[in-house]
Amino acid sequence: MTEKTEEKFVKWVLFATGLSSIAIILLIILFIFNEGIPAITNIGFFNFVFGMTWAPSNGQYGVFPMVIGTLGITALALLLAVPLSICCAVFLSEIAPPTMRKILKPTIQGLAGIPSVIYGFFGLVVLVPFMRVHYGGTGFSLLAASLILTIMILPTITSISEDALRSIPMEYKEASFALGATQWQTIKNVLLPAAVPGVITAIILGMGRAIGETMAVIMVAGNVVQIPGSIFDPVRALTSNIALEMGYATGLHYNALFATGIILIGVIIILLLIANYFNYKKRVTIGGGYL
Amino acid sequence: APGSGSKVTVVGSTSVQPVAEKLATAYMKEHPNVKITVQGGGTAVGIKSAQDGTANIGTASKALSTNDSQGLTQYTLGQDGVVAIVSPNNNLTGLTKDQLKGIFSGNITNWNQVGGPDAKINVIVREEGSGTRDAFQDIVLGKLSNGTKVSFVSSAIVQSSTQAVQQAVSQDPNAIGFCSFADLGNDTKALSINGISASASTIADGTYTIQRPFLFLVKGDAKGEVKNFIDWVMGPEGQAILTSQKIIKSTNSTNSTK
Amino acid sequence: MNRILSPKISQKIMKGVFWGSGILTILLLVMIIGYVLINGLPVINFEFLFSDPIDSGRAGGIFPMIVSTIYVTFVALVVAIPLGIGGAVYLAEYAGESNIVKAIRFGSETLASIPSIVFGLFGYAFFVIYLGLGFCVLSGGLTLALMALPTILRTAEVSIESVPRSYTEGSLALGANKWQTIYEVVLPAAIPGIITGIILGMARAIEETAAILYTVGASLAVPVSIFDPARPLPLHLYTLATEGISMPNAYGTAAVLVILILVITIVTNALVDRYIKKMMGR
Amino acid sequence: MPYRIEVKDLNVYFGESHILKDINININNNMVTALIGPSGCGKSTFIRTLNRMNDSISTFKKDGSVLLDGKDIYESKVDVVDLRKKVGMVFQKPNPFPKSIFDNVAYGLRIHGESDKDVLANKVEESLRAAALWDEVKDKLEMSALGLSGGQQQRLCIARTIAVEPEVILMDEPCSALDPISTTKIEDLIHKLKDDYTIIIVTHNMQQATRVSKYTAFFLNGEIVESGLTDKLFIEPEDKRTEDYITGRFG
Amino acid sequence: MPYRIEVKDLNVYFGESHILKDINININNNMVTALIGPSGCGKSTFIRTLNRMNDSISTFKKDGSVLLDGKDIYESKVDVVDLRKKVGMVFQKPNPFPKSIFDNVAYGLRIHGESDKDVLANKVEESLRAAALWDEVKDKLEMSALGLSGGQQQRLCIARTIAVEPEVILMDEPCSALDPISTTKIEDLIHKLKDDYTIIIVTHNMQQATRVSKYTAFFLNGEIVESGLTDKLFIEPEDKRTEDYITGRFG
Ligand SMILES: Nc1ncnc2c1ncn2[C@@H]1O[C@H](COP(=O)(O)OP(=O)(O)OP(=O)(O)O)[C@@H](O)[C@H]1O
Ligand SMILES: Nc1ncnc2c1ncn2[C@@H]1O[C@H](COP(=O)(O)OP(=O)(O)OP(=O)(O)O)[C@@H](O)[C@H]1O
Ligand SMILES: [Mg+2]
Ligand SMILES: [Mg+2]
Ligand SMILES: O=P([O-])([O-])[O-]
Repeated sequence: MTEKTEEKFVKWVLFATGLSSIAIILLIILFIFNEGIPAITNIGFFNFVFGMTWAPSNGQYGVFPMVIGTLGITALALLLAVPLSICCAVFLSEIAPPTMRKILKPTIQGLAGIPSVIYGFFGLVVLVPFMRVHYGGTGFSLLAASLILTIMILPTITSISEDALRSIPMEYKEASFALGATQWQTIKNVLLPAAVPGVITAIILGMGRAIGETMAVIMVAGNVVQIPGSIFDPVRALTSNIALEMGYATGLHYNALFATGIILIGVIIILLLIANYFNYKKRVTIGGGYL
Repeated sequence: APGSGSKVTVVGSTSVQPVAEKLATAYMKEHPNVKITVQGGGTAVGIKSAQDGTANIGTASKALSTNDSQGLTQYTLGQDGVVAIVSPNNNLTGLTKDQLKGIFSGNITNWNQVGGPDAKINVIVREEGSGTRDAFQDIVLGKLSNGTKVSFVSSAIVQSSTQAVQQAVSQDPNAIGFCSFADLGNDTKALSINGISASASTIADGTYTIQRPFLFLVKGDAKGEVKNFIDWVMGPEGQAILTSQKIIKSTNSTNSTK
Repeated sequence: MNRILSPKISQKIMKGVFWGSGILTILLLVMIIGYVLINGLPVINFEFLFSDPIDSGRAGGIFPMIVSTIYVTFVALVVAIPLGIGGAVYLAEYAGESNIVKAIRFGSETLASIPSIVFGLFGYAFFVIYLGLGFCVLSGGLTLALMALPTILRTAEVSIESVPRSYTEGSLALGANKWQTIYEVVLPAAIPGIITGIILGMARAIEETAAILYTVGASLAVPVSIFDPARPLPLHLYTLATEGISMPNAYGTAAVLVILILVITIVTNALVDRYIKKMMGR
Repeated sequence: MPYRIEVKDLNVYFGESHILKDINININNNMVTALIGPSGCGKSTFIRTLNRMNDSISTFKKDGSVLLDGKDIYESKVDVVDLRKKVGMVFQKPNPFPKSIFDNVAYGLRIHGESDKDVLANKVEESLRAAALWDEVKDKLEMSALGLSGGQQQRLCIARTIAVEPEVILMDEPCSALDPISTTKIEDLIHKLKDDYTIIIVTHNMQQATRVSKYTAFFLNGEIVESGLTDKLFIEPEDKRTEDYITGRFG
Repeated sequence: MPYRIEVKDLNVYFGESHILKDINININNNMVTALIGPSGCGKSTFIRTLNRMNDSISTFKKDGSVLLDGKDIYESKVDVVDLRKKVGMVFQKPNPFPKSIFDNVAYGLRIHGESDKDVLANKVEESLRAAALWDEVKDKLEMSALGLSGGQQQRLCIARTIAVEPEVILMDEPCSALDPISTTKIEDLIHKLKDDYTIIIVTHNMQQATRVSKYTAFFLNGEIVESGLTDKLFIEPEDKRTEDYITGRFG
């Protein structure tokens, strides 16, 4: 193979690998739509999306409370996790003593590998009783789910942000210090702006993890189909709905669960569009010039 | 692959899975040339796998509707009781079936209405479609006069497994839930219903009425090694294992949930 | 010159905030990992690690599950790493800001948010039924690969993009072609970030339950071929815990999984640190 | 008059390598001191030690002391931020921030609390003029600084440093990428600044050293071979090696 | 004798800015051509156009043609990789790879297929010697190149470029960070190379231009004001602006 055909070959192979993620998502969407659309046509789009009652045994399929549940859990989890994770990333890359960083970073990454079931049980055994005793009710709540998710997405956001911070050329940091900037000023004005693309990717992936998490949420959210009046009320997420009932569902119920998946993908796409809107607005090109 | 003489696949209900595994292990010890793999997935997966032939044997933890059972031969392994449970810190030892119905349907909301302290009752149920839930709903809540099922109270917390329900109940003195008799652990207390506690004998003779069947499902007629295995399961050795797992052979054929 | 806080005070406050979040994270870590280890370590011994489960896992060990986990994760990574890094290189170096790039990026982000249960169902419908692979290591591994893919792809893309342009230009000016430049200069410089992506993706694959519930089977035997069914640790743990088979063994299984993951991440990170030190002269 | 900076028995190591050996030098206030010496002899390392810039290199170790106005800058109670505010630095490789030209120069002012728009605009213009860059960039202040030519980047970094008015300015080859005209302008700037500031400049250009500095130190292999009045050092050096170097007969 | 490089009516734009205007110049084989001119006038942009290095800047646009050995290097069928193999370049800001010193120099050889260890080792030593760096680094070839001093990095980049023996060498201020001794060594190298290679060198140092080059082109604000034999251009320039610049009376 001559070098030029090799170049072309490489390019096409890479293109194909890039396309694979589109192909996969399309396949998944096709599959979900194939199973889910019949339910939506049968139940009626409006009744399905804005229906307030979910009672498959009575033939009632309304997912609106779960849309709210999913959005609520995800939003609160991001609200808690993003500041904590970014601060923690800064701590690891700029502040922590090297030996501390050496232990802490892999451990945080390892946190991503603890099974959801364990997080769920931890929540069930430790967090839910704690909340019940301190805030009344059953303890199963939107807040409990968000707290567990906060811990679960912490590793994703922290590790990716930390790498983004560390890959910024040393020269920028030195330039800022040499002007008498404090460490915090350097972080705020030079490092974080330069790390924005990485941090946003981290947040998007963290959000994906939060919105897609199933097992742990099932165990602590209470799974009551209702629009929560406060963060201490139990809620059901769209993902939980699918996982809870899929093992047993047949017929229209089965299709309705896939239709729940369609709604979930719709919610995801809307959230991603919002996130990307900020992403492209904020995208800073580092390394723009040459020399 | 399905059909090959010395390989059998069993797929389906996660409740049946542990006992099916036990059966398979014992059977393979006696028949070393046979390989039986037991997989989970859920009752619906069990039914589907049996119907489309992905598995030789599907398993289910509830009585099938006539629609689901089309073309399938059902083998009842035995009956599993469903018990109402509360925290050991709850002083109650039993309820009447009507009280139980009142609590789970939402008409009774405070423990003092059934002789307990003044505290809100936290109801915990299984997810829609669970065999345990179906059995409990059919037998305890029953149907309205127009034929529709009575629903669980809408504010009930939903947990997706036997263990999760027990965990949740064990920690909350005001909670009540239900779970499979076979899986009942030490952290929760089973209530007697109308004065009758669940036990092997009360389930077998049907005096304890809240129970459901564990099923093996085969497409058409069982043949070859599949038939051998099922025959063995239904025979004395299999039944001994089932009994040890608290899956109880009914001595009274009128109490099925069908 | 009026500002609410002097730089020195805000530096002190922020330093406190950073230390605070670091310590809070450590507390969370200690809590979660401690919870698993305290409950799980007492169960772990040689026999638990190296023998077959007895009585569905009420007794005996978890050897087949350890093998299954390694096997399934390996299959997942073998598929996801080339796809992820290849896609990332394409996005960052070849494609510019075309619509196809936006579509790929958006696709991978969507993929990252798909619930694991949907992956499980998809894997069941596509790999198990449609492709006829059946319940096996391959079906499970492929499903997990799909889950790990977006994390690896997006993380790698960001780190490739942040490699200074001067490195690329230096290489091109020596007559290296694009692929040589990427392979010899850009990827080595982006390694730390790529490894983070791989670790996060791997962690996702190693801990996942729902996606394999419907694809890998749950056989208790040690899988030999990739067409054998298997039961990875999280699935075993899930069954043990949710079916009330044995909570102590469930915690033991979890502890083994956690230790396995910590060992992998710590070793990998140490290697990456050594690499950075060597390359960057810091 | 006391010395502005006193360096006593300074030794610097990067890991195993002994980079600076027994450096002793005193630097006067309101004067320009030039550092000369062959590439790799330790000039950059030395001036980076004066504002503790080397602290961030993990393998860096030092002994001996560096006194600024009589106080050891390496003492633990010294605030590094204050030190660097006082001791500004222009780096050898131009390192503008990935920000606009304006924001690069305004950066230091902003972090030191200046937020008034007019003051910032005036100060930025003044600094860019002093660094002989204003005319070239006045129409594109919002452009990314990374799109500037090499010499423009270097002048930008000079402007950025003088904008915050440090008392001591360290310049590591500030004119290396500059043409003679720009160089002359920077030298004029240095002449102007020296009345109010203490300036230390690293240069490879002997003519430049003689033009701008009063004192010169000659570095070789991590040691100061000779230091003293520039006029004397270049005309009648005491050390044979100095003579060889400045006459180009070296090595 | 045909020209090695012919540049015809070249115009270069970065986005809206018109950076190079109607450039016409012919470059001879086996000769050194110097480019001089004030900072920001377009010298770097010009030589980066000769090996199509600007292609990777998204806002880059050009018209006019650049012929190498009579063939337009911007034609679509031209292989940029082959072009750059023939036309090597030393950048203005030293940009060593984050690899060891040895691997930096061996890099180009390896990508062009050399894998024999002895050949590599010989070639690396030879190139480092030619770039006057060997003695300083021979004991630490495995050290990261990023730990070198500014001037050492610059010499490393020179070594890296000549190691692959391009036919044309573009040097963007190769001596800017170098002391006189090292500069002399690099100039000697250029003298030696010119017999076999075509060399284009950007410099701010007029003396250097007169020492090393046969031809010189004077750039100003993106135009070539004057070009011709170095001796003539520096002694009796035709254009007033050239005279002003070389005598330092500019601006
Ligand atoms: N990527 C870019 N985008 C926009 N403008 C640019 C870019 N690169 C260079 N310029 C502008 O083009 C002009 C010429 O730059 P060039 O780097 O060619 O100058 P030069 O002659 O090499 O100067 P110096 O001697 O300072 O290196 C400058 O005004 C610069 O600001
Ligand atoms: N981070 C580092 N790690 C190891 N060695 C280093 C490091 N930085 C510099 N050195 C070594 O220290 C010596 C002095 O470097 P320094 O940068 O001070 O030289 P210099 O006098 O500024 O040279 P130049 O004129 O080329 O810039 C060099 O031999 C260099 O290789
Ligand atoms: Mg230096
Ligand atoms: Mg230039
Ligand atoms: O089917 P179950 O898991 O509820 O027994």
